[in-house]
Amino acid sequence: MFYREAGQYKTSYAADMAVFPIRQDRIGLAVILFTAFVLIPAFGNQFFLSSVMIPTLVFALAAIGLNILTGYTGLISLGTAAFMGVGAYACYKLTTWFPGVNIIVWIIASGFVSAFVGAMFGLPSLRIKGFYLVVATLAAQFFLQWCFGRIPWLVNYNTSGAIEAPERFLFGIPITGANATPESRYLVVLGVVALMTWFASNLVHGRVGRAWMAVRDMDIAAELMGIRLLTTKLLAFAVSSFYCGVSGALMVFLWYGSAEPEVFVINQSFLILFMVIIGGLGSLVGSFMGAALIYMLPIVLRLLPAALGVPIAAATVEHLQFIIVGVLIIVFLIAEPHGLARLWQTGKQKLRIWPFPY
Amino acid sequence: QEGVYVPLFTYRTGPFAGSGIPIADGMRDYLTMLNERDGGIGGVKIVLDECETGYDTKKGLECYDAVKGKKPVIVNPWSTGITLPLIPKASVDKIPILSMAYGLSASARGDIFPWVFNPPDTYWDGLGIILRYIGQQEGGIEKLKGKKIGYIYFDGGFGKEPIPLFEQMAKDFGFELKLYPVAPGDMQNQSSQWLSVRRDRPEYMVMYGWGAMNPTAIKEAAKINYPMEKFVSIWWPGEDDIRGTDGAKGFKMINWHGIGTDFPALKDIQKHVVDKGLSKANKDKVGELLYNRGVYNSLLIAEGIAQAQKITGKKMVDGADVRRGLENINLDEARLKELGLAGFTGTLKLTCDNHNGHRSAFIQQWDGAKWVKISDPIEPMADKVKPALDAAAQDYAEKNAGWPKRTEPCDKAS
Amino acid sequence: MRAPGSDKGVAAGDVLLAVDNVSLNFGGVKAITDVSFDIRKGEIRAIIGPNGAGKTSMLNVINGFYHPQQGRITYRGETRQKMRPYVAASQGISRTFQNVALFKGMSTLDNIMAGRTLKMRGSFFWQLFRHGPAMREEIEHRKVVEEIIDFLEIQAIRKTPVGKLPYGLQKRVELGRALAMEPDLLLLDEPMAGMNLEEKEDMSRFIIDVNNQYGTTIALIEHDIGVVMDLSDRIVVLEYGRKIADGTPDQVKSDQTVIDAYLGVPH
Amino acid sequence: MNLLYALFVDPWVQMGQAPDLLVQTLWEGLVSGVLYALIALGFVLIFKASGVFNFAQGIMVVFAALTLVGFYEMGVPAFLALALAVGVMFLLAVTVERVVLRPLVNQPDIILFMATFGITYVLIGLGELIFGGNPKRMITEQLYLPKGAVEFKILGGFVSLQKIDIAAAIIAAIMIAVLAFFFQKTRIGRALRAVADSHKAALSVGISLNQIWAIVWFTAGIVALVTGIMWGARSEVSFALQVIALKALPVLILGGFTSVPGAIVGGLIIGIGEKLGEFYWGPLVGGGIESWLAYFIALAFLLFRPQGLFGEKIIERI
Amino acid sequence: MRPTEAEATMTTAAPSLSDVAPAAAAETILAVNNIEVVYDHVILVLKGVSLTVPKGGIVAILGANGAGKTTTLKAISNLLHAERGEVTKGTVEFEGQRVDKLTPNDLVRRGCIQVMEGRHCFGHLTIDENLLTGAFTRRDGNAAIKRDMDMIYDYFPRLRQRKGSMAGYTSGGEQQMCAIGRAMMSRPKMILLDEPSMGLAPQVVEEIFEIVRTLNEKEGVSFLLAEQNTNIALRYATYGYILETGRVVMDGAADALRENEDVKEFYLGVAGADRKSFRDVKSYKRRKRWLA
Ligand SMILES: Nc1ncnc2c1ncn2[C@@H]1O[C@H](COP(=O)(O)OP(=O)(O)OP(=O)(O)O)[C@@H](O)[C@H]1O
Ligand SMILES: Nc1ncnc2c1ncn2[C@@H]1O[C@H](COP(=O)(O)OP(=O)(O)OP(=O)(O)O)[C@@H](O)[C@H]1O
Ligand SMILES: [Mg+2]
Ligand SMILES: [Mg+2]
Repeated sequence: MFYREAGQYKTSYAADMAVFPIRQDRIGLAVILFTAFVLIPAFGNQFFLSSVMIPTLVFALAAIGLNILTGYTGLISLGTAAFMGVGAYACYKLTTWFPGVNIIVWIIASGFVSAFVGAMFGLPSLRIKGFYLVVATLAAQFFLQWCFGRIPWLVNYNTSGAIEAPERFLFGIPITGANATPESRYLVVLGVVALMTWFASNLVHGRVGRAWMAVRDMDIAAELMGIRLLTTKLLAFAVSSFYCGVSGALMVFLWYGSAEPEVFVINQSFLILFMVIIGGLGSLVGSFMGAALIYMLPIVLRLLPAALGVPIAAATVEHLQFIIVGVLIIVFLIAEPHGLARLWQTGKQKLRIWPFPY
Repeated sequence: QEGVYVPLFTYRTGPFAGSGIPIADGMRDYLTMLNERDGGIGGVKIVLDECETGYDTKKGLECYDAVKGKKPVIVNPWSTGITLPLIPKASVDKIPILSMAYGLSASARGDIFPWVFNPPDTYWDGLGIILRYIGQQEGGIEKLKGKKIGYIYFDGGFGKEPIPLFEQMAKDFGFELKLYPVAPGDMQNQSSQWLSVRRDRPEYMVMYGWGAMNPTAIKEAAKINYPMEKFVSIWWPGEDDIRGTDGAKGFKMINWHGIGTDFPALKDIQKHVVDKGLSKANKDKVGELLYNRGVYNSLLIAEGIAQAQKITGKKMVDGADVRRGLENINLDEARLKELGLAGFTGTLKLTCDNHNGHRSAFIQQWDGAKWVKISDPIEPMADKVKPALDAAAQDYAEKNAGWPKRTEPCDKAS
Repeated sequence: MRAPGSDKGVAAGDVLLAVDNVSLNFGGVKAITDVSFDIRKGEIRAIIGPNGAGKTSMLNVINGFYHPQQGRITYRGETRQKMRPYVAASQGISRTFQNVALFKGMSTLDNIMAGRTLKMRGSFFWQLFRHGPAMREEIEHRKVVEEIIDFLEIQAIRKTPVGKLPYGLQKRVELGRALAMEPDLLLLDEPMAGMNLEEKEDMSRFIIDVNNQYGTTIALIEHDIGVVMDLSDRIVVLEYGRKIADGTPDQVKSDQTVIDAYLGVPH
Repeated sequence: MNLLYALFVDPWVQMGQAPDLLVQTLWEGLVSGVLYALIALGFVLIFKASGVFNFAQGIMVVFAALTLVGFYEMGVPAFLALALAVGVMFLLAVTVERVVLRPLVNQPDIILFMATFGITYVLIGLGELIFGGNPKRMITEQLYLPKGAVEFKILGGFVSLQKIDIAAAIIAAIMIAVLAFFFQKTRIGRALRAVADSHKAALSVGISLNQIWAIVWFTAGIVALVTGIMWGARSEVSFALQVIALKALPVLILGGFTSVPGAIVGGLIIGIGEKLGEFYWGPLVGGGIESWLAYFIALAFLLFRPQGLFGEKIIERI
Repeated sequence: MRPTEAEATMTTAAPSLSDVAPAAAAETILAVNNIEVVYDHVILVLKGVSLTVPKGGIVAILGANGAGKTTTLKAISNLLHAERGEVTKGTVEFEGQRVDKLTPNDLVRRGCIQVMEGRHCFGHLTIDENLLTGAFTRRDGNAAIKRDMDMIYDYFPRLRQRKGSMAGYTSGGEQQMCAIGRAMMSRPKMILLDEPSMGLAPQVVEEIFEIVRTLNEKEGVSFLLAEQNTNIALRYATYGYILETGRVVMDGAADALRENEDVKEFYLGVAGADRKSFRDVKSYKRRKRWLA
């Protein structure tokens, strides 16, 4: 009833090929953007901005990166965190070498470093397939993490072995370091994430995206149609790592403020993989939904007892939270194995035919 | 309810829960005892709030943001990984950080890190104490010349921190240093490290370990018949890490506070907290090493608050006040006695410049069933540590261009 | 679509592809033994034979998915020991598959668009913006694809994910994808399996139209003898990996070895 | 030049100079290989039978051991506690089958993988809630597992073998032999492989997935319990053990996801390879290479055999 | 596709060509009563399908692509669950008992097995092992199983040659034989055959239908088959149902269906007496539909 495209005719291919061909969707997007860019920074409190929104966005970006690799190209990776680490350390090196250049430039540049490293570890993908390919990404995960800890050059020989985000400015406002307000950090992260999401959306809807999906769905057929497997896969690795790298740089510079190698452990890789799966493989919206669910759910669960005034120990909350998150994951999967994005689509489908059941 | 808000970051879950639980219990029980016995500090209740970090930096930061809004007077991150990102925030948010004998060693320099406190010793001090002790055993530090010392460590920030100093000392004293890193994922799988120990035959082994790494290392050392009296650890192994391990007898570690409940304050904890069922700890765990470590941590919190009240004359102090309070901590014998902790620990005096104290510590040895104190207090090697510390602090300030100069005025010791 | 081949110096009736003495085995299994035949420009060439005769393997050899141990393949006058999938595709060989090999997660439109990948040259940079040259190229190719969609009468399922389509339509989409490559040589592996009569008729018409309108050369594997006899110009018959007959439908139909090995009864 | 020497000559010289250490290294590699293989075996079982990559295997190891020790600490006699732990693993298997697998039948592998992550969370929460997060000592003596070591004075030095390690090796060998036989030769074994191949087709020929899955998860639970006892005896029973379960991944991949013998051979190659690597080559780069060496060894093997040493060939046909 | 005028003249009720319903003639082994099937909670595919199979009968379901033949068979064998489909209305009875709540495994035990469309052999098992898995539910000993294996190899000599190879590598037709043989290994009372002829060489198709007939006559196995090859299906079946977009639009004895003009034209491809050439198909030819 409310969600109908009836009466909306496309008069050109360009209009038909738009990412959001339906008016309601475009309105929805505008509302979301307005909320994200205006309402949230205006009304969100500090905790919400810096411990909920920024992390969720950072993870969403990494999830998009992984989704490009796993969801769109069908290559499972467990090295996401390490590629994020590459981005973070690259950004640190770059900005300490050339403090004069704007940090945003370096954040993007560090994505390229990560893309290069990612492509290197993507090389075996021509020969190794399926779950077996996981080993290449695991090698990346552990090897890179070891490098972060073992190469003092990477941390400018800091005795603490950690990297600290120095203070950097955008338009004269500090956006990294301790003096950066949550609002400014949030807006920068949001801007970068929004822009990169737009790029990703363009990519996956065009030639490149189709080649990726073709390789995912039936690599042999794709090859016989003249899609070069190695280039396509490497491109996926590179683009994916680019996103992860930028996300890692954002994570350290605009969220953590400092980082040790332990930040980029395999558990984080898993976490992002789960965001992608729960959100929906091969769906950009799903990446956001997955990141939001997996990251926010524990926070909500943790805050809930206190908010409700239930006297319950922090550790017990933690235990219960583990159980509840686990159960919810299973429940969601059973409800819709293709992820939240699909759940959302089915919901829209129902709206369209409402009030009839089918 | 009204009171000073003291959040306690704990990790009762996750891979390090084994060490996290007794520490959390000790911290909590001491402060609860003050509430129960004295109605708080200076007549103001302490509002306790645990935030579970699981020893995970991400959750730790989240905890920080969550408690920040409630105006905490102090934050105890209980993880070096969480401490590091908080250091720059502390001065902005005006919340002092107490990273007791962990965290960034350089933050001992109060003039550069006015908001961070890491008493009573840094990891570098710990190393100095261990080497001094080894020197004593050999009959003089100069006897280390030509000897081989092995260092087995948790391959993360904490374990790696002493290495530059260690290397420096190796040069200065002429011993050979052998490194055996243990990757976080391999904490329970150390056979290759100990095989290497067997090959290299270092005369002494020094360990900076944490969590499951400690018991595994002790077991593996016993397995290769390494002489336990020559195996000295930094201050983190607890009783649970060693109890019941065959061949662990003789193992040594540094410590700076008492074990057991033979102190009036600990008796009070039993009386006012444990017996009333207010503690989460098992009765028999009260007074164990890491439990008392938690108590020591809380002693510093309480003392910081008490001093702040004294300086400002306010009852309801805030973070900025407690920072000043901490800079005025002076736990001399008399004060310890007053607190019911005579003999529990050595004296400690913090100042504006010195946020650590660099206090002496002693060596204790496992006799198969309990820890036994076997040495007099040993001073850290100030001459070696101080320059390194200063350099590191300077380095930190430089690398983080725009690091604020200390503007906080210094209270004259009262 | 343009008429392919016309500009490449291959006149109608010339040999477009020749297979000489090809043998292929997998471990102990001899899939193809010493088979030679040729396909002429513009004809419909059928390959038939009992199950497991090596028909599919033959197509796989032709477009480079299998590499024969022996023999040569001559395509457009160039002789090779084996084809490479990418080379085969870029030189105008496209195909459909016995077990539908569509990109299941993509819509009909995207599947057919994917068939145009080889023809698209737009830079990665513009792809990022989906404007300017990238969009122009996209629209240009979309037009071609819409033509194919019209031709195959699958307008209604343009945006449906192909995984959800019934089998017959999937086969049709697969044909569309192969056509999108504007092939010189189209290899069809049992395009009509699992279809009812009406759909077979539709499919036959598509095949004939492709052959007539665009002059595309077609190699066809099919078990429906009626279809094969009606459509094809010449037929190769394989059995146990060997060629047992080769000729026009009438010749093959009355060949006793073929009747024994495959047809069962004279058709 | 020096580097080349250190890389290619020196390690061999060392091996020759101290053969006892070499033997000891090999033995340690063997033992950790066996222990990795035990974890991997749990993965293989479930993967074979349901195509599920069971992320929860690591936590199942912890959970099983924790149950055992937990019951013991509650005052239950050791062997009764063992029986109870087995019972708990059975309960777990049945629950998982009912609640998770049954509704998710015929879903893509990755979805089931994700579901096992859900199981992991639940088990972590439950385990800590019931038994507490503090590490516990394995009740080695109470279960009559051998203690101490045997030492051989050979090769101009000594080689010491821990009795518990020998026991682990023997138990692992027996378990693996039994399971390999079970898979290849029995009716259920064949059905298991069929299920792994295609849920749908297995359903259509009347294989009862429910029953099969319950059996297999239970078996994997038993394997987890054994693994937990052995690892626990080496250090302690704590949630840190789950981290080590990750080491089973390269073992699994190297051996081939579906092969029981693959798990053991993969385990041995990885175990011995990484010990030798760490011991003889590690010092060149400051040590600690054990954390990633296993993955590179596995990767190197995979480049030659993409389906792992014993894995089923990846069928590429069109 | 546009409806034709013919459609307007059709009644909405399914016309039955024979007066005798098959159920009346003999004991019923399978009865499907008015089932409705929904996929993914939203896609309604079967809109009330009823059919019966007499004991010892061969019944064919005919219909265009996407009509719902496969869905009907899966609804009977309870394989729908695995595809996120469910029967939302109606019942299925096998030998007089309701079976719609059973698992596929129970149904196989009771003697009803499905051969799925598109082969679905166990790619990593050999042909031999594939056949053996078919005997999973049997309890009558290895000797009997062995005997049946031999019988199947006699039926499909091509399989015997390939018995040691992994099914994944065999050709399409070989896999089809394997799938049918595998189902026969369970010694069922009833087989649901989905497109048995797909991808098989013509004489193998004949052979398979001969096998169906043999099993039916000698062993009394009942068959329900979904088939596109109407010609052959109606030659071997005793009764047929024609499905269109999820509804039964016509049913009747096979002979009667074969003589029906519409069926002749649209399913058998005979106009008058002669078969027309595929070359002569005109592009404007559109199908007549019974129902929208
Ligand atoms: N990759 C492979 N590995 C092993 N054997 C193979 C492989 N590909 C094909 N074969 C074998 O080669 C023979 C020929 O197979 P092919 O698929 O070419 O047959 P076909 O003529 O297409 O049969 P159908 O009509 O049944 O599709 C078969 O016996 C098959 O088992
Ligand atoms: N898993 C599924 N999810 C959604 N829709 C489905 C699914 N399976 C089948 N359908 C739809 O249900 C309808 C009936 O499909 P079904 O496979 O039963 O047809 P069929 O008569 O067997 O066709 P064919 O002759 O092509 O095999 C089709 O429109 C199909 O798109
Ligand atoms: Mg074929
Ligand atoms: Mg069908």
